[in-house]
Amino acid sequence: MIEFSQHCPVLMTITLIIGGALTPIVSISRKKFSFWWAFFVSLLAFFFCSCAVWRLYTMGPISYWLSGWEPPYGIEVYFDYVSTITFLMTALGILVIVYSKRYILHDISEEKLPTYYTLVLLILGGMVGFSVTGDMFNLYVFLEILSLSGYALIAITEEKLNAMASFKYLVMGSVSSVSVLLGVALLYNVTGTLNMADIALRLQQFGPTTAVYVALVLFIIGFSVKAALFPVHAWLPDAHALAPSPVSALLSGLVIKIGIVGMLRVLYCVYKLGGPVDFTSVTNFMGWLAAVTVLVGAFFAFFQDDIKMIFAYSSISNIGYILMGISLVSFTQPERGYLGMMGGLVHVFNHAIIKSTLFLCAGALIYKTGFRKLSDLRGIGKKMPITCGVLTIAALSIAGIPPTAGFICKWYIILGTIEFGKPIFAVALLLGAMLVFAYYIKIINALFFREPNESITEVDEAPLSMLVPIIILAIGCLVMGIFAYLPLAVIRPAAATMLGLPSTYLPLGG
Amino acid sequence: MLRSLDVLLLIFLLVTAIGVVCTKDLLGAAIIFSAYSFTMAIVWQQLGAPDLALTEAAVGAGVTTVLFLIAISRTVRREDE
Amino acid sequence: MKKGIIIFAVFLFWLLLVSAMVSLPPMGSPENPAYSHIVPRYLEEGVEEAGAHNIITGIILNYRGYDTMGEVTVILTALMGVLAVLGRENLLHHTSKVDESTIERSVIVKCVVRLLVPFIILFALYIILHGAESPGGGFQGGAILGASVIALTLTFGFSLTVKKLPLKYRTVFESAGPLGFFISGVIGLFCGLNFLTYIIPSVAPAYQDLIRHLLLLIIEIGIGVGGGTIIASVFLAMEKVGKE
Amino acid sequence: MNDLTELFNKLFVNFNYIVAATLFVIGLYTVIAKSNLIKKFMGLNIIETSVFLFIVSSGAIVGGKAPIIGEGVSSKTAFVNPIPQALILTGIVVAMSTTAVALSLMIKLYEQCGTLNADKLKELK
Repeated sequence: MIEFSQHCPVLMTITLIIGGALTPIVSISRKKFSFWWAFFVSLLAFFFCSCAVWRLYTMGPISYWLSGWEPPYGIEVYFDYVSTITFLMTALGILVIVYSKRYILHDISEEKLPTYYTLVLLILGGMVGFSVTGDMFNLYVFLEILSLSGYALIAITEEKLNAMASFKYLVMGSVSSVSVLLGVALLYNVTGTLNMADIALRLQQFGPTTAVYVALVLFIIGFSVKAALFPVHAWLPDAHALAPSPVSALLSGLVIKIGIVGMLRVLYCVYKLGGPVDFTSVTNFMGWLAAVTVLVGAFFAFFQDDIKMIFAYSSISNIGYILMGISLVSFTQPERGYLGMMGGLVHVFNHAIIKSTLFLCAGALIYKTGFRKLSDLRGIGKKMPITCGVLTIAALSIAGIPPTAGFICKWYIILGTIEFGKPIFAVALLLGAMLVFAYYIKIINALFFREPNESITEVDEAPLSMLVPIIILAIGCLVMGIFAYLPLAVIRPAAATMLGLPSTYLPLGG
Repeated sequence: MLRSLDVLLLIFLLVTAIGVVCTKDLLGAAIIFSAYSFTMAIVWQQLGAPDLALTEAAVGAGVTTVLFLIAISRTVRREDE
Repeated sequence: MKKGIIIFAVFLFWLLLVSAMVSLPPMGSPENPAYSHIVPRYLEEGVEEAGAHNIITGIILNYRGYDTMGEVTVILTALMGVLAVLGRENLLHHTSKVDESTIERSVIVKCVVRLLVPFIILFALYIILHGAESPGGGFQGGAILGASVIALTLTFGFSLTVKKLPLKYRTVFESAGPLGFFISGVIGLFCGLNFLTYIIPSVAPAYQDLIRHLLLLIIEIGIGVGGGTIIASVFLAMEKVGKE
Repeated sequence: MNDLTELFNKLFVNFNYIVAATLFVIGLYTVIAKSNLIKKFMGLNIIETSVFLFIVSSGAIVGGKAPIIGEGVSSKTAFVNPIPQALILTGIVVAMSTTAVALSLMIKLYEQCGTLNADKLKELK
């Protein structure tokens, strides 16, 4: 078992990638078979991922040498505490694939089914590979796999505006990928290696030059675009709102988190707190941008009528929260950043669960009624009680009402800002939280308490294959909130190791 | 390190790149882009990378240009349309 | 006005980049950290360790084989992207501008292409199979294979190519790149080694080198065939137009 | 005065890098300023190749030969750095893949909207 679990980080990546490559072949004669194949592959990947996580929490991080070459010479796959996000990715992948079984035929023809499932498996494979790699160039390659499949998944429907949204995303995404590549190239030129741990070591040796700072700026620009931070967020609303709902759930739940994972890797694994480069001026600047992002996202969401558009803008706002959490670090006193980092990392998990619930519920409403405007969907709560009930739970979670998942992480992030001595950020975050609360109340009000739309008459509950995933996700929202110590216990070592503290670190009185 | 041929090629690269930017006719721009890729292939050959020169000549100048040409023939030819 | 602002912003970015470039170690010097850290081992022992005289082939297939697996996945993703956006060609519903054009293609072009294409394909195969010894390798050969399909389509018409390359076979060949890696990589995994290990210690030493060559060849052919088919399929999908 | 000479010296030694940076911003300008989508994408291709040029140049060695070790090579021959070349092989393929997806998106956009001008497309929305 120990022998086997060591291979798991790379096994889950290749399972998804090879499974994706095989999808068109296994479904040559029967297009619908591709669903069962994708379901099987994602289950297998989830199994491998569970083994890897089990090993991580019993025996510590896994370092896996591809082809058996020792790290600076070959590629290293490094499964550490931040990589636990792959557990979420593979789990959400299964749910999204199950949900797609009925839903996706609403948006695309049967002819394109194998293409769709291939792309879903490849985007999952790209994300998983990205999160577990320990090599800078490998990071770029997986970034490209997941971005390309993301562009394609947005444009897979025949709707008129999708190609435009996808193209906007493609241009901004490609520029950001290239800037990441240039950053990798500059670091390679200075240090002569591509392995993250080795770069960190050799940066210490050579000391900071201008090129190292410029590389950091390029990385931050690149990953900010992927995460949709404020000045470069323009691609997100259209792309996430127009994509088919399961794809929106993947993009909003997981793909924007890739930017966060990338930043964590670069800032805290390569440059490192206490290392040769003092990057706190950059992170402080990111903190201000994050505060603006929270407000901008929440503000624009308030004026939307399209239900998926509201969720898309709310994603921008929540990315602001996460970035605020992970950018509150002090170079010399790493303990001071602990609370914020903790909150940010927990919010990565919680937001992924909540936002995919919201998008999948919105998808169920659109599937049954054909409407996507809040004003058309009024009073639907009586006709589709389960879907709307789940949507309410998720909406309350994201607004941060105490017993649900969203509360604990926002609480930690706000505590973190105060602990860090930046009360102005706390004010911005609270203001954002209030706006969020207001517009989710607006949604709940419209769904349940306004009088029903006459044109929606014969509507019943969504099919089982769509209900099961959203109910599982809703249970996830509640469990993550009520038993909040569970995610906290899981994330604690990740937050501590990112800050360079021992993985068993506990703050005083915590 | 620098030889006069290298400098000449690099300057030619800049010229072709500006040419791509300034040409209003997309078909012409695609052809200049192809020339840009070929020049890049020669520069890489000069830097001791024949593998890359081969790839860039086949992919950058060949396949990519063909894809651009198809896209132009299926859509518009003038930049302002 | 708008243009001026853009030029100014881009100029600032240029200054940022140039300040980084100037601070880098001088180009071309053997004392650079990039040249003195990992490279000596590759150059000195790469031929024996990786099993290819062309060190670059050794790196892309052996030392950094996982990257190359990502690369072939990227082109597969691109093909899937093109198919997701435009859909497969289907002779019942689609034709192309080449087939519809009334201009007769000249005899000279037809003759030259007919004569040249076999040699182009031969050259592509040479580049694929000889990648371990000379410049070239799987993907370069694949691109040339794809280009020969493009040349055939442009001279002899769209429908002929689609008929000659049936969809059923193309679907299988398109995935050849990742599959080649999978087949070669999994053998090591079953022997208890890491993924993509080509030297199998449980085999008699005399055959180890042979097996490694065989595995690398499977990968090269996979990349070449997969790449060529993908380029051809992308071309056909983009070239098609709907029938009236 | 001395500083200036030194700066020029450095600029000239790393001339390839400077050209790469210049190509990068030329491409960036095209992506931002041009309204035609195909032109934008040519700009993006220029950006990508400029980064490749930078990486390949950082692997060059004075008088270096291609790293193919065969007969007739003495131990004194200097080879160029093979790692950047291996990386760029992957990079070129990635660039082509992005181009293929982008161009197919443009074909679809043109079929649906009848224009490829970014400003006009914004108005259509």
